[in-house]
Amino acid sequence: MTDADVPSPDEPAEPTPRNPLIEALIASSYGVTDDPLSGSNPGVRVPVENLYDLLAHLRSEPSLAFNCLLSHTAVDRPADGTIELLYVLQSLSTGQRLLVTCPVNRDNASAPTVCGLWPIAEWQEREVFDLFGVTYEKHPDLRRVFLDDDWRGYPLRKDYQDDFMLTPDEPKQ
Amino acid sequence: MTAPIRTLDDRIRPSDTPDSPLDTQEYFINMGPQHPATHGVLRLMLKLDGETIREVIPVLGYIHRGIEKMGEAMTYRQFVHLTDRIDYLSALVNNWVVARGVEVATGTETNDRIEYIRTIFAEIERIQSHMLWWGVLGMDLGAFTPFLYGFRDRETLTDIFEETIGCRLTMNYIQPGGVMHDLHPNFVKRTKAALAYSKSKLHEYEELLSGNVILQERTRDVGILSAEDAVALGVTGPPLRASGVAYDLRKVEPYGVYDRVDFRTAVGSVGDCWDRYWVRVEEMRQSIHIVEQLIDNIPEGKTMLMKPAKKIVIPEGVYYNQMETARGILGMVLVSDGTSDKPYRIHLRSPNFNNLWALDAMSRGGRLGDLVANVSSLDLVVPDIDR
Amino acid sequence: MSAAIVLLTLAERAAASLEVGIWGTAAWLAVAIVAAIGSMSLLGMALVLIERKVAARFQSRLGPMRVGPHGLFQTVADSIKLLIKEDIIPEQADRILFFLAPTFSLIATLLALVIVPVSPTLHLVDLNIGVVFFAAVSGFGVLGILLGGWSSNNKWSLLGAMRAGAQFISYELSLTLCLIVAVLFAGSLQLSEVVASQADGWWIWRGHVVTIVAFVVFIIASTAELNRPPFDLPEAESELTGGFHTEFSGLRFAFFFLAEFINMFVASALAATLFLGGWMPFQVGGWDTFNSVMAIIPGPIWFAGKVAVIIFISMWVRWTFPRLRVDQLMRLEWKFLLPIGIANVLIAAVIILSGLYFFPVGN
Amino acid sequence: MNVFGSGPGIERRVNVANNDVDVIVAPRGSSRPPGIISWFRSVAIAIRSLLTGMRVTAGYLFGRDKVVTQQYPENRETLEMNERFRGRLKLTHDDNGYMNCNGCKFCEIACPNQSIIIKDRRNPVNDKSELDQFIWRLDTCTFCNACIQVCPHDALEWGQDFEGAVYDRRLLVYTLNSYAGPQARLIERAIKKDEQPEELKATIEPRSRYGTGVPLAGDELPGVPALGGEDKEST
Repeated sequence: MTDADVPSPDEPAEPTPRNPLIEALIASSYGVTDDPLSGSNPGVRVPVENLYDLLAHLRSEPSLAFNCLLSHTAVDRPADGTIELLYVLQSLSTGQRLLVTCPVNRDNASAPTVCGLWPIAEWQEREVFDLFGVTYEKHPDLRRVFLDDDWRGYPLRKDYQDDFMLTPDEPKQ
Repeated sequence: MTAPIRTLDDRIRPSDTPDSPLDTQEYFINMGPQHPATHGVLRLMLKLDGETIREVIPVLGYIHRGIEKMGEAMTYRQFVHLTDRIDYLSALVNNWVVARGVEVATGTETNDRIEYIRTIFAEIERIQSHMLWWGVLGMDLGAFTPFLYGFRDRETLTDIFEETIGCRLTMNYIQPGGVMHDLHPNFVKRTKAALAYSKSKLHEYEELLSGNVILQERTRDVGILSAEDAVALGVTGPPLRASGVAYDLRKVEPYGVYDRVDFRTAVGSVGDCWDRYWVRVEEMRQSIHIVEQLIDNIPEGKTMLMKPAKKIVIPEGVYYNQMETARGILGMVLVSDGTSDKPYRIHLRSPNFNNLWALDAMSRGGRLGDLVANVSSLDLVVPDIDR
Repeated sequence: MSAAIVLLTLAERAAASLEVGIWGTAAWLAVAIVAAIGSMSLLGMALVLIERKVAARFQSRLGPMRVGPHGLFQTVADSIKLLIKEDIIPEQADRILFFLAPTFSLIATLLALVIVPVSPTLHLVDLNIGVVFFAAVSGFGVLGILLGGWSSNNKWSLLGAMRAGAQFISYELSLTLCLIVAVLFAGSLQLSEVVASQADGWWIWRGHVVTIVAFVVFIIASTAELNRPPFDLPEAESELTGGFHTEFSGLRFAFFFLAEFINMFVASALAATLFLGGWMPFQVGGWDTFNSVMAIIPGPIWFAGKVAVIIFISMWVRWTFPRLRVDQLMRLEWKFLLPIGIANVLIAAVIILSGLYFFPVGN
Repeated sequence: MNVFGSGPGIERRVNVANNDVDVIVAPRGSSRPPGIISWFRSVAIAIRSLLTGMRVTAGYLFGRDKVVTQQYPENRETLEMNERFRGRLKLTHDDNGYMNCNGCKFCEIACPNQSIIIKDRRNPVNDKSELDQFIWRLDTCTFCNACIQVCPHDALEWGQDFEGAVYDRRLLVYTLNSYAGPQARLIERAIKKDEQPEELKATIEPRSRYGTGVPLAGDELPGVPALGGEDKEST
């Protein structure tokens, strides 16, 4: 349900949205902003409160039909104190692609699971949990996927330290 | 609020009401990490009821090398050689994904010669990957001879790589801004000979395995994956096309010079092992057809447009690009902070990791032998799953 | 092989007569046992080498090439390796059964081997119920595999053993029905008489389609009995990592291995004896000149040639086909081979009663 | 039972993601019509498919010259690697036997695995930086060709030697250069311009293959004596 004809009052003036899809999303009620950093792909940023609703909308709206969650990953940004969750959505019927970025608090990283929308998210979210420590609410099977169950820490966080990590300048023993 | 963090022990519990008319007991059995049919170190926890499969729980991490973390400490050019080692049977396409990601992000235009060379090599690699898969499928189904035939015929194609690149498997050939070496003077001749050889062997494959009644019995209506399930489970590549979704990036989002060649996308209609088998065999034929169209028309030009020793700094942003490997869509998320010549974060959307989880949906209710056929028909490369 | 059988025969005669005294008999028996073991291992090793070489050629390889000229002594080296390997018994295994299982397997093979008629003189034991004996003893071999799978305390092994049980019991039926066809034609259960009855021509072409069908079904069923591809479900290395012998190593594994290959020889020898005339030369009733030319070639060579052809076909099939699934295997037996076998026995009976086969003699 | 056969696929045109795509659909065969004749036919097709497969394998058994196996250690003399084959890393030398490397460390920077460790020194004669030790770690090298690609002096190349297996992993870390001293180009220029060529040549010092002070390069390990300085094997 894109409410393109009902402009939100608190909508900041976007400098030339690149894509009618993004325009429509920004105009909708999910608090979506355009992601200027998403390269050649259309990308949006969404607060975590509206994440599930937005993704559900993207999945179910027939004109969008993002029926394939190609990839779900995260980017650790310690400077901002956030971990950005990144959803790469692809529609196999329209061929459109959309990058959805959602920053979550780094210290208490948690997001709603989207397993119900795309079953593959179950394992992609497990990977993000394993490597970034983002916990997913109502996830059916939240456990580590690559590392051992008793592994400490989340290796892809920028501040991760381990006994056997190498520094690039020092040849390993 | 947050879901409880679980362990593998929580996961392996017999179901309360076994779905069987007889008074049977379910049991768990470890298939792998050292098992002949799992091609490496894939571990599957199987919940079995007799020979019938109730659930397949993949357990990963036996070859997790943290390539994404290692990539954060390497320059873009250095990172390319690590991608050889994820899906080693599609090493060149993996290289290409990184190369194109960097080229798109820095706005570098490549010339036709580079794109021709890349496309030809990618297709030759697809053929050799499928040949190896064909042999391995034969071995998994109990026929050892196809295994050796597949490996034997693949040699003629890896010889092409060795002549031009110097390596046979992990090649580090396609680089940001071009390719590492120009073509060897014998390349065209050797490739044509190898393609003619492969064609004759494909006919033999048909006779030896495709038409065989036992193979047909083992693959038809086994491991059916419907189109809806395949899309929802993020399955890509030949398994997705075998389910009837003709989604091939080479057609839908052409890269390289795929938009200049004529080829057909092989698709299935049911999504069983037979369709997956046939789609791959047909892809070998189509790939030969693609290379045949390109091999005589390679234009002249430089093969490396960026100075190898020069730093590559990418403007800040999140870049995503994807390509069709022999196993599915390989995507790369490249995050740059705009200052360093190293990626801030690099994520590889590996086709095998996403295809693997369809195994449970395919195999439930089947026999142990069907599971082996399913694993084989997905053509999993375990280092690509674990990265 | 044949020399060893002669020795064994002599030892048996000596033991029976006891004329050389108790120590002499014991010495003879020791020689006979060594000869038996030696001949069995030699036969097994030769078959393994042949299998590897033939398989290699099917797969455009060379096969073993390192030990001896063209790898002639490869299996000898392998046997020595297996003999001196550590004998691993899993901690949780049932030790007694684990020890018995490979022994049972080998004993069953040994028992079946003694009734094989190589030539009129080289016939170790000519039981008057030879065919029944074979059927009984080949059933005994399953016990070794079942025990092996059970005693290993390994789920893969158990799965393999259960598959073996189901498979062998099923295919035993077809095998026995084919034996019955041969017995009906020959009119005797004694193997020497079965061979003698084919003096005017082998049953495979004297008995119309019936014996051909029986022969083919016999080959299929015996391949399943021998647990060779495409019916190698009990071991199925790509499914069960080795099946019933997953946990066996060293000498115990060698026993299973040896038993499997000698069984192949025994089954081929039986097929040659029952349907291809055993050591009988190729004879056509009434064509005396032709028959006398054929008779110049000695019996053991005829026998060896026939066995070699059957073993070759078995290898050819093994290195070409994929494996069946377990339910398909059962379907093949109960829905195809068994009905065909029963119908075949009935038709055979009708043919024999009406004397419709070629060159009926003495009936 | 189906009527089998893996014939050619069915060609069709479908619309995927707003593109018209030519597809070729996998053949499914047709299910067997009821009746005993079709049953026999399907059995005949099945048997024929098995015999076709057996013909293929028999073709290899009886066909001549189908063996592709090479007898490797025996064919060492005739074995030729491709010219671009990536064997062991080598330093190139000019016609007089002087190396082309000047220790500029481009390769060390380009190496993704820190497999190259370069120690340089300052030449007292011409006061230029030059190579002291070029230490290559074969054990961590991935043969990615990056060092050769970036080398500005073409001082590195791949050897054709692929038999790198050793029993002691310390043997895998060694010094590539046999001497420490100025680059070939500098010696040549010194000779041409007559700028103390003999003094320059006199600064050349031999470098042993092992025992270089780099961890693992032939050093003493607990309970294991150090390797000697001489070559343990040919390059």
